[in-house]
Amino acid sequence: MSKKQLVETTINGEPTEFLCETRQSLLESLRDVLGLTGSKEGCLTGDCGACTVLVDGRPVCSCLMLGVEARGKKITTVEGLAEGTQLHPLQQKFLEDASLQCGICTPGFLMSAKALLDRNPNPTEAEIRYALAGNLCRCTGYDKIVRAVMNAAKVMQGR
Amino acid sequence: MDTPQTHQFKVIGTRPVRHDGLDKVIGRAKYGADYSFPGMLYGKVLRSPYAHARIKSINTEKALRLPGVKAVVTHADFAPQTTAPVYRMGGEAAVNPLYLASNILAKDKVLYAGHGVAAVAATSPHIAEEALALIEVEYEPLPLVLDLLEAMKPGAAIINPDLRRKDKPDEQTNIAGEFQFKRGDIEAGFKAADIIVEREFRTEMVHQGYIEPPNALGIFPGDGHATVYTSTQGPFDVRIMSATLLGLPEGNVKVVPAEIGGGFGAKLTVHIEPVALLLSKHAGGRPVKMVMTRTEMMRGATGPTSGSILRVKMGATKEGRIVAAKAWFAYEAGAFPGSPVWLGCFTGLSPYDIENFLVDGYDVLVNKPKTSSYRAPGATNAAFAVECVVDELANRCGMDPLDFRIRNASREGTQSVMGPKFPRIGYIEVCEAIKNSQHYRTPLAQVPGKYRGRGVATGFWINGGMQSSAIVNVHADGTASLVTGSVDIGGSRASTAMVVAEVLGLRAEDVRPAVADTDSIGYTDGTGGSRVAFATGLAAYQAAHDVVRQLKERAAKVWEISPEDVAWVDGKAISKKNGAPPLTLKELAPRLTRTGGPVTGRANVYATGVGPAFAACLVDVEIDPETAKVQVLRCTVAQDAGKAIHPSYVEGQMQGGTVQGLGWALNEEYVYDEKGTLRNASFLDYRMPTCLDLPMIEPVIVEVANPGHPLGVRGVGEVSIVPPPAAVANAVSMAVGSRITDLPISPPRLFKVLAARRG
Amino acid sequence: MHEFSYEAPTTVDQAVKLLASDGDSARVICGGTDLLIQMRNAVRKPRLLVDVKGIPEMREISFDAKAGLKLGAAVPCIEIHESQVMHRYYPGLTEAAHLIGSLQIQSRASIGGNLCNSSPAADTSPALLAVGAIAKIVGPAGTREVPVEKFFTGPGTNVLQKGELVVQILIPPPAPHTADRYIRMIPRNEMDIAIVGAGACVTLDGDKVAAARIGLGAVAPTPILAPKAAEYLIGKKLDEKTAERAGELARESASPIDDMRGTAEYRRHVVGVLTKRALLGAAERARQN
Amino acid sequence: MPRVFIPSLLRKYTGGQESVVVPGRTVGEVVRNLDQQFPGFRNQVVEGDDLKSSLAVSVDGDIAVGGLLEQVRESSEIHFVPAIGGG
Repeated sequence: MSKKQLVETTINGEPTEFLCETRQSLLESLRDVLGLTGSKEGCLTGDCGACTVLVDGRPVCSCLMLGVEARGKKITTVEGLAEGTQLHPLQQKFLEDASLQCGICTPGFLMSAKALLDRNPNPTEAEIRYALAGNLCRCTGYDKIVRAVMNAAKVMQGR
Repeated sequence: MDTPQTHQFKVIGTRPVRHDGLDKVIGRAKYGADYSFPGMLYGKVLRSPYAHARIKSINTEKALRLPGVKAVVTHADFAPQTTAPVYRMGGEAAVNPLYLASNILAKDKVLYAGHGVAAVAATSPHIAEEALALIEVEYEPLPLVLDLLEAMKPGAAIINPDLRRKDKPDEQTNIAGEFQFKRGDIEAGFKAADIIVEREFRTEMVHQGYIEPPNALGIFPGDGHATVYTSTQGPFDVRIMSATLLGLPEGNVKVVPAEIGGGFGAKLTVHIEPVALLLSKHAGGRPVKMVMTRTEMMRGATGPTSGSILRVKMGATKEGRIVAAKAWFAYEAGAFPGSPVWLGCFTGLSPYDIENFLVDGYDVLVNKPKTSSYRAPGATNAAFAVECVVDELANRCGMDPLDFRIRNASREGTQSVMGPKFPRIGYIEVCEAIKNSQHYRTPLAQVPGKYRGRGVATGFWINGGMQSSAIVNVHADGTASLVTGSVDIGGSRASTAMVVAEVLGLRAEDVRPAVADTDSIGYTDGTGGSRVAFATGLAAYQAAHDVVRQLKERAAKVWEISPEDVAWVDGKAISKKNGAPPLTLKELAPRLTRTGGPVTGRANVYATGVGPAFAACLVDVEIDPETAKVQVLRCTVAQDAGKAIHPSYVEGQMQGGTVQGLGWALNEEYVYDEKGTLRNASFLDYRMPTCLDLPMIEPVIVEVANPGHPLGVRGVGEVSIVPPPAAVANAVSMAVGSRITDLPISPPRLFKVLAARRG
Repeated sequence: MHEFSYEAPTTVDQAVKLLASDGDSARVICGGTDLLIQMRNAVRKPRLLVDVKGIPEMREISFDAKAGLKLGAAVPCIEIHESQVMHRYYPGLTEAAHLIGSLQIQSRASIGGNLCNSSPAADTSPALLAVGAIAKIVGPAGTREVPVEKFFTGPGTNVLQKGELVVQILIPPPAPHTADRYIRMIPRNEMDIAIVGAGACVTLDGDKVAAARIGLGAVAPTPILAPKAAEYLIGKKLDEKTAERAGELARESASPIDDMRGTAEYRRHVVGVLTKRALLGAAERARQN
Repeated sequence: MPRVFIPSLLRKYTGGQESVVVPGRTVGEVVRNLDQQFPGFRNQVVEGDDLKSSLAVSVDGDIAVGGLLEQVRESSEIHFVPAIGGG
């Protein structure tokens, strides 16, 4: 039973194979097996969103998905958000708008915000707040995060 | 005179991108749990299901036999400890090492559900978890006490048999400490009052709610030198405490501070660092990584802040002058002494200049986790009670609540509750900032079918100074690096680097800030007490001036004049003797080699001149009368920063603290069952605000320069959490026409108030 | 977490065989958003997880005016929310699916999982009760259909036998002038477990109620129907007054408890409030159908 | 001469006086002189050669970083305050 499973998947655009135990979550697989420690562990119950990654374009708490379930999926983590040295507008606005303090929730917020903007390029403040409700931040009071997402949307719309 | 308010700064007051920002948005920043080493093991702690029980035996044999398990340790593996204090925080604070060790791993009794009993290191976290289930602990359950008032009564179950009543040394007690502040004639004061308001308030334990679980990676290879990687607010605190618990000289422990995912006070002490080292020692020196689960940290391993009972009686003349105040505060310490009750006693009444007062405080043991610091520890509880009573007094006097506060305001020269006189403070200014805000000038519109209310409250926090060290290295390309020992929890690398840039005439991005390990920088107290921008900023400022002193000498050499004839003005060396063109650091840097070699500025400070902080909060709420759910509609916060070095991060502190206060006001609380088990030990049921629960938080930075700091800086980290619970309670009380006295104002609690009002 | 095996069959038959192969110790994993937490807390320790997300009929949403809706038990909630059919015919059930956890959770969690986890407070269960949903169950002995009101047997327990799984949710087509609505009470605005949930489905005949069903969550050991409240409304005009009365009758069906999320007293009160609001909301929608 | 403010729970040692004027050039000297006037006071604030771990001392509004060694002026105001507690 403890035999490790081979998982073939795509991570940040790269075809990737990894070995994991069935009981290892996708988060553990990313962090402990693949060394992609950008996704953070906050609660292991899907309540804080710090481990959010995109699975086939949808935001998922990687702590509530098994590594073996990643078979054949396309996974995007915070490490895959920038294109080379070109930051994603969300990353750029988080920096400019001082949207992070301790920074532990930042990768999760970036991924949830990306999932939102990919589907809804021009969201209202209420839509942003709804889309980010699964990500807890304890430092910022959310104000500057919501503003950064609005500003990133403007940049992406060329406004 | 050139003051921080009139001086034209080039860097200070601007909003550059923080130096550590890039790493944090691309996922490269290393937090404690992100470190790994070859051969690393994973540690887990077995925790007590009982809230109070004697440990009769612990059998670890089966656990040790599980394949993959490399070590099991208990309290007995710590070096023997005594109650003699170990100093930390620059000697301003002490810990009782026996209590500390006994809290991390129980000695002979478990004192709360979640109390650590034993720890395991294994080749995977899953195996370590399985091993925990194989450790056999025989408990003898003891009577327990969870309620604060019950715990204070004679005959209550006794948690620490060595604690004795002050007045009757042969009687055991759960009251671990008594505090009193008293001035004037309280009886005469109340006699002079036309209006007296007396209320009892109650609050529950709340958690700091940082998102990153406490972690530690210990390496103790047996050569007597130990290393810990950890996300801590206080690397030097971790060093002294870990060394003490392991029986090592302090210098034999090196603490490498990782990035930290929030702490809010809870990560100023050790939770598992000594355990990781102990496990490593017993596992032949292999590195051991430990990361707590959310349940562990909430059930008790890291300490929430106190629940409290707060009785406040205040009297005022009908003209609106407070003439007497009496307060009785009891705070839960948890299972070991040390609640922040005295800070509550000291801060609660401090915004006001009151001639006659009496404040009594009690630090009370209950079978709940040992409390630890939480942003302005103790102050929020006390302010909740005092600011509600002040609001009622203002109402009864028919005065605007801010005018009432301004009429009674503490100002420069007012004797604080603790005794010393206030230096220049900005209490009146923050009240006025709220009065003048767009928000306050816009009347609250009522809507049919809802109750709406508006509330204000103010808060005070003492702020901290303590010790900091800083090194500024000048590079040959004319840039500089700044090395400090202050962990960056919310932008302090940026603000301290900006101070150096300002002094040296550089751009913010030309100063690279670094946080060093405990071997690589002089002693530095923890990132807490709102002290980093103030005290480490002061060290950075002085270290930069140490560089300037040396640069003046180098310029003098270049110009072949005496150093006294060189001035440093606006980031340039200027010759007072000949007409040589000024030299900037960029121009001097390549000439360092030929003028004497490298330049490094140093400063070690024990900072005095701490500037107290005040904040005021204005909040509008709407209540659904049928479900008793409170929605925050609008919120403005004003705070005196002294001088805002990086305004965005000052605003961030204000907004973040305010939202923690709003969470405390509305839904956050520890819920225990009768056996002393925390029922809501998860982010699902410990309800912190999500972004869908909040409006934008409007910050108003007030700058009343702190005369004790060369740039006028006060601390900004803490005080914003203090006013919101009272502001919300005042707003809700106004909306429903009934005084709210208990936190949180959750729907089931508010429903009771509404039902009682309806009859 | 303990060790276990993992299989991802692509047909219902394979799934049933796998589930039957390991006695009571095999368990279906769908979104896993409840199960993985339970396994981490050692509340459940299955030796085999059977991942059903790759079974086509469990991912299907199809609607037929005569047969009604076939909703694959493994369809993630977010796809339900994005479905035009779901919004048009079952807006209340759709909003219930959209209330489960965050978008991250909705990307994984399914109505089938919500049903089989059988929490008394599950958001979609009252909505399923209101629309008269039926669980299509396949097991070693064949297929059976169980109305949702007969599905639950207690907190966290249900009628599923060894080797059985819920493959689809079947919902009859709504009669003309029918609509549903689901409302829950939580202290925050998201990310919470319902203190009370109320689903209502109303069919109007002119301005009178021709049929009504009311489902309640978090006020009894299982999600329940409130039949008295529904019967009371038949033949009446649905307005503030009758909805209020129905709410009072719904309170009589509830047997709430005190827990960390709310007191029994508060829950009983809120049952009335939410029942009223859900009924008025459903009627408002039904008028436009 | 420096003025020492007596914490309210220690006023039983000073006959109820809220503050006492005492000579001395350092906090330590002031405390020794105060103890001559009110025997027993010193034991309440000093342990060994330092302040008790539960106490800090404030001179003219600032925490005295030198503790008992802190110099005081003729006009100084000295307060004993609780140290930051806990661990």
